[in-house]
Amino acid sequence: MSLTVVELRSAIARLSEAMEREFDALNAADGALGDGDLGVTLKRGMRAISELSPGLPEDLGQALLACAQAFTKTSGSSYGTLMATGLMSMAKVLRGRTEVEASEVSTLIAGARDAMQARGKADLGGKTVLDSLDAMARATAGLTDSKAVAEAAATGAARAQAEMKGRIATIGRARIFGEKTIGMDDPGMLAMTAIAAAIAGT
Amino acid sequence: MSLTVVELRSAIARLSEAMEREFDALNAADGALGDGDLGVTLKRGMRAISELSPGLPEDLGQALLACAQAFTKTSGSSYGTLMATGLMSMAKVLRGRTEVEASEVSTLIAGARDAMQARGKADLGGKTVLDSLDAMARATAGLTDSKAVAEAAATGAARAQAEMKGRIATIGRARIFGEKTIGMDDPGMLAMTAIAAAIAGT
Amino acid sequence: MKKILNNPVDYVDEMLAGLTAAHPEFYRLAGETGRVVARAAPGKPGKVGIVTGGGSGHLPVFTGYVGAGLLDACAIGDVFASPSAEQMADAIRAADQGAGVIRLYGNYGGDIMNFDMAGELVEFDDIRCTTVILADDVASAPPAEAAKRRGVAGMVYAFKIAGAAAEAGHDLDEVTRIAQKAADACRSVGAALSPCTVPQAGKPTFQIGEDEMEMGMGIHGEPGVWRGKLRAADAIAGEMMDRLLADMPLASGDRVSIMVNSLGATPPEELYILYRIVKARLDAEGATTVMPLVGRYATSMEMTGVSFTLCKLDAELETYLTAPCDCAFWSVA
Amino acid sequence: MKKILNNPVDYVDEMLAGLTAAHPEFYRLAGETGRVVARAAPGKPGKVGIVTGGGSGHLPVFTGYVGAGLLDACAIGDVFASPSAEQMADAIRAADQGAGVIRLYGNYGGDIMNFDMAGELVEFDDIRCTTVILADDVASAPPAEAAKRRGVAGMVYAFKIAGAAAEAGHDLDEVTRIAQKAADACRSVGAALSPCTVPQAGKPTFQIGEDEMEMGMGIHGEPGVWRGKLRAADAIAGEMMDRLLADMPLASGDRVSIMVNSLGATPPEELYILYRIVKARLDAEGATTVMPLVGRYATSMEMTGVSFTLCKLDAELETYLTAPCDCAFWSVA
Ligand SMILES: Nc1ncnc2c1ncn2[C@@H]1O[C@H](COP(=O)(O)OP(=O)(O)O)[C@@H](O)[C@H]1O
Ligand SMILES: Nc1ncnc2c1ncn2[C@@H]1O[C@H](COP(=O)(O)OP(=O)(O)O)[C@@H](O)[C@H]1O
Ligand SMILES: [Mg+2]
Ligand SMILES: [Mg+2]
Ligand SMILES: [Mg+2]
Ligand SMILES: [Mg+2]
Repeated sequence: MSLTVVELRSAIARLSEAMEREFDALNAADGALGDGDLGVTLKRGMRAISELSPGLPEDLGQALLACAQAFTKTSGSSYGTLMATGLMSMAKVLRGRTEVEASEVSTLIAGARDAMQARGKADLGGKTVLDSLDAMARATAGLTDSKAVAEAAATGAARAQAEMKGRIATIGRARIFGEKTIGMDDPGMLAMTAIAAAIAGT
Repeated sequence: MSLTVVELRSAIARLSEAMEREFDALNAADGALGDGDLGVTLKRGMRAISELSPGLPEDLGQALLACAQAFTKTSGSSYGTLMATGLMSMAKVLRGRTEVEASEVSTLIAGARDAMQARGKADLGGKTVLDSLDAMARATAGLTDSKAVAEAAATGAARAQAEMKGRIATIGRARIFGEKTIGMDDPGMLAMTAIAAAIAGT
Repeated sequence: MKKILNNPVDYVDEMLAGLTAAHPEFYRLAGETGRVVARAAPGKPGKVGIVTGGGSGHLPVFTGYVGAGLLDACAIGDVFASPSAEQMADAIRAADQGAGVIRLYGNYGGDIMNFDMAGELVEFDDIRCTTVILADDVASAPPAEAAKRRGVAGMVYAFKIAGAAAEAGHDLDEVTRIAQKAADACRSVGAALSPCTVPQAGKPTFQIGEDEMEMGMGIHGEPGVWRGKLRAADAIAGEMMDRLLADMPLASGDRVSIMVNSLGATPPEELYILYRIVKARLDAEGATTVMPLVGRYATSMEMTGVSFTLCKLDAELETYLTAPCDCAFWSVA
Repeated sequence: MKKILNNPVDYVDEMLAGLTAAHPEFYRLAGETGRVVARAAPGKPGKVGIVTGGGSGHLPVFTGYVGAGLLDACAIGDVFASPSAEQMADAIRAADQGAGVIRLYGNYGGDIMNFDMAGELVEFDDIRCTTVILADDVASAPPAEAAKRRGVAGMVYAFKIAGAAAEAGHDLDEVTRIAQKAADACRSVGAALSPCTVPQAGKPTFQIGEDEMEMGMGIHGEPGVWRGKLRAADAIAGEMMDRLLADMPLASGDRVSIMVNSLGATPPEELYILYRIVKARLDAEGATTVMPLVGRYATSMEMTGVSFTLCKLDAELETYLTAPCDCAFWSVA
């Protein structure tokens, strides 16, 4: 069962709506452990992508590359750059293709995770968005139905966030808060949970 | 009836004691209309003069010159410079003399007033120490008894201060407070009242 | 405002010890009073001396501008207090190269009396002195009483121009004429947002609301022309330019220099935000802006606020303004 | 803290407009993003380019140091926020004179990711890039984790030395080696007394008691090593020197430069009071102090506080440190 730019466009619509909605919550979460701009980063990025959406090409590689650049243009914050990195890794894989199978999604997420890990030089288990993606990749492995994939990704992201909540942040601005971060959600994981949920439309 | 360095020394003793006593009051008065250092200026100046006191020469001109320099060395504030100017004018007149008649005091004060007026370029009636000295010169005119001269000077200074209280300050830092200065004593006049009272020993 | 200091009584002497230790190539302590800073390398014999003096707490003013093409010596008072006549006399002696000395300083009662008395003291040393007094703060008195105005940042232009004229080898009367012309060419206005603390006083120089500003306030906290809600940068810049241009109108083709100066805590970022408007306004007047000065040239320690100084140039003033100078705080190549 | 601004969103763009309007002889906006400042007069063809980038609010860092003998271009982010990879790529393109470009910047996660990505973007333009990252803040991580340390004022020494080495005509690898050596030779520590306000956040970066200070605090308000009662200047200077010398011991005969830097609101008077102790301490170590830098070299807008940076020199570093440079904020003749 395959996905095209049509599904991408509707996902973008749900995502940008979600990021408008989560704007304050994400800024607040990042404000507690960083500079409070995570909502800004995602809202701006998704707005730029929404504007591109109607004109996105059939070629999924080209389409995702355009989405990646929307993030590099609109934000210098870590999350925007990581999103761009992840999207670009998917773009490379899908270059020249107009369809992608739901069964490939797990591998695409894993590829994004690895590219973002190479970019940010953080380890898995460090209480970052990488742990969300890792859980999403594992949760979606072997699934072939697109709805099942989307829901598995969403629950995977949520689970990872919950699991990591009790850990100490070791990466980025949150690191300097050390012990204080125990019991606090990592802003980036919180954001990925919201993103996965929005894509799944749950 | 004549005055010598002996009377000068005892006057210095009373004056320095008085300036220690009035320290806070004078700083406060100047603080309300200026930079709050008038007490500092007079206390420092009189301390320096007290140290010189035992060694002051018989020659009243030389003695008063030394007192004047004590002020130019210890303070850069207006009042210190004006005191030095007034004392220097008296020193010039008394140079080479070891005695001065009480009957000459009025002229000496008037001379100091004029020298200080030349230095500060302020008009009489401007609500400054000049008005104190002017009143003191007039009050002592024609008197020959040293006690009478001292008391007349003290009452003259006090009267001038009271008379000027209702006026607007036109000179120095107080000028910028304009209307606000009505009903407030000019710090320099307040100081001269204390000085004259201390000399008179009242 | 929080300050980093030891015993407040030692603030100025410790500052001078550090200044001369950091920049021995520029500054040396001279005279017996310990409160005179002179050029490390004295001006050449026969050069007219330029001396200034005033209270501490305004770096680079006054002491900082001792240097080649600028001042020869400076008498340094306690924070916001005039130096003594003795200290000024020492500074005049240190500045003299046999050609006489200009006393170039701001219009404050105490400073005037002391510099006058210092002049009388050095008469015994046969040093001829002239006087040029800065009175550039348009907010401190109306044009009719311009002589009563306080001297503020315009001093920096006067130091620069007089210093270059002296370096050029003119005699005392000529350098004095040029210095006076420079002083007369300057107009300044300030706006304060928060006060500073005089170490020995230990409390802020004035009180002001968290959302307030005061237009026209003096560098020691002297009352200004209005106090009200903090306005937008462009509105503040616009009003300050209005006040300067009302006092010294410009004609199309005029050449001017403008200083956008921080009183201390206001960062350069904000000075540049203001400069956009300043420059646009001068362009609109048809004036050509020469060597704009944006930064901290005349401050009040950690005071928050700005001052603008407009200096109207003629060929002579421009030549000396743009001539070389060198000190720890400012150098023109 | 009160700020003079218009719409907070425009703070950086208006600052850049004013900066380039005030100093067209030094700075010009380059690239399409509007957030790249390059030299008005580009370096000579074949010269290695030096590029930096980072958040605004630290003038003269970063943008201010674009100039001859210093940087070629700079990417400018919002206040305390990394520029985007696109902006950095534009800066790299503006800096390239055909000999490759060094990315010389501070150790912050966002900046690193973006400069790495920018490097990938300019690969398509066949521009070879190297990287030198400043991590000089000894208070931000123990020696064992020195690579995790934040980059602060040591950057100024690295800009100066790398810039002079590039001007001398060395190739990319050689200039990179020298820049890395300069970065490795720097150690910094800061102490904060009061916060600053990020325009778009609208509130102070941290809260602190009226009688408190924080030792080791970062330039964005990152937590330091201790918070307690404000100490005397000499005690503060002593502890800061202890921390630097513990991390980079000196031997008698060593040659060093030291920066005594204001974080913004702290006035030069207080920097000089601190410098007495700094200099005495270096003398006691038997070290020779070369070109001490006392002033505002790396700030956080109106933050009150200071930082010290110790730069241990060898003959090569000293040559480039003392070589000529020129920008609106700093010139060495
Ligand atoms: N080096 C890194 N590797 C992986 N994830 C990271 C890294 N740095 C930050 N993140 C993620 O990004 C989130 C913060 O994003 P953002 O607010 O954009 O950072 P900043 O504003 O500090 O640049 C963190 O919660 C974390 O999940
Ligand atoms: N130009 C002047 N002429 C006469 N008296 C003056 C003048 N200026 C100041 N005074 C007197 O000195 C007093 C203030 O002295 P002081 O505190 O030393 O001044 P400041 O500290 O402002 O230099 C005033 O109250 C006034 O009496
Ligand atoms: Mg953030
Ligand atoms: Mg950020
Ligand atoms: Mg006073
Ligand atoms: Mg005084």
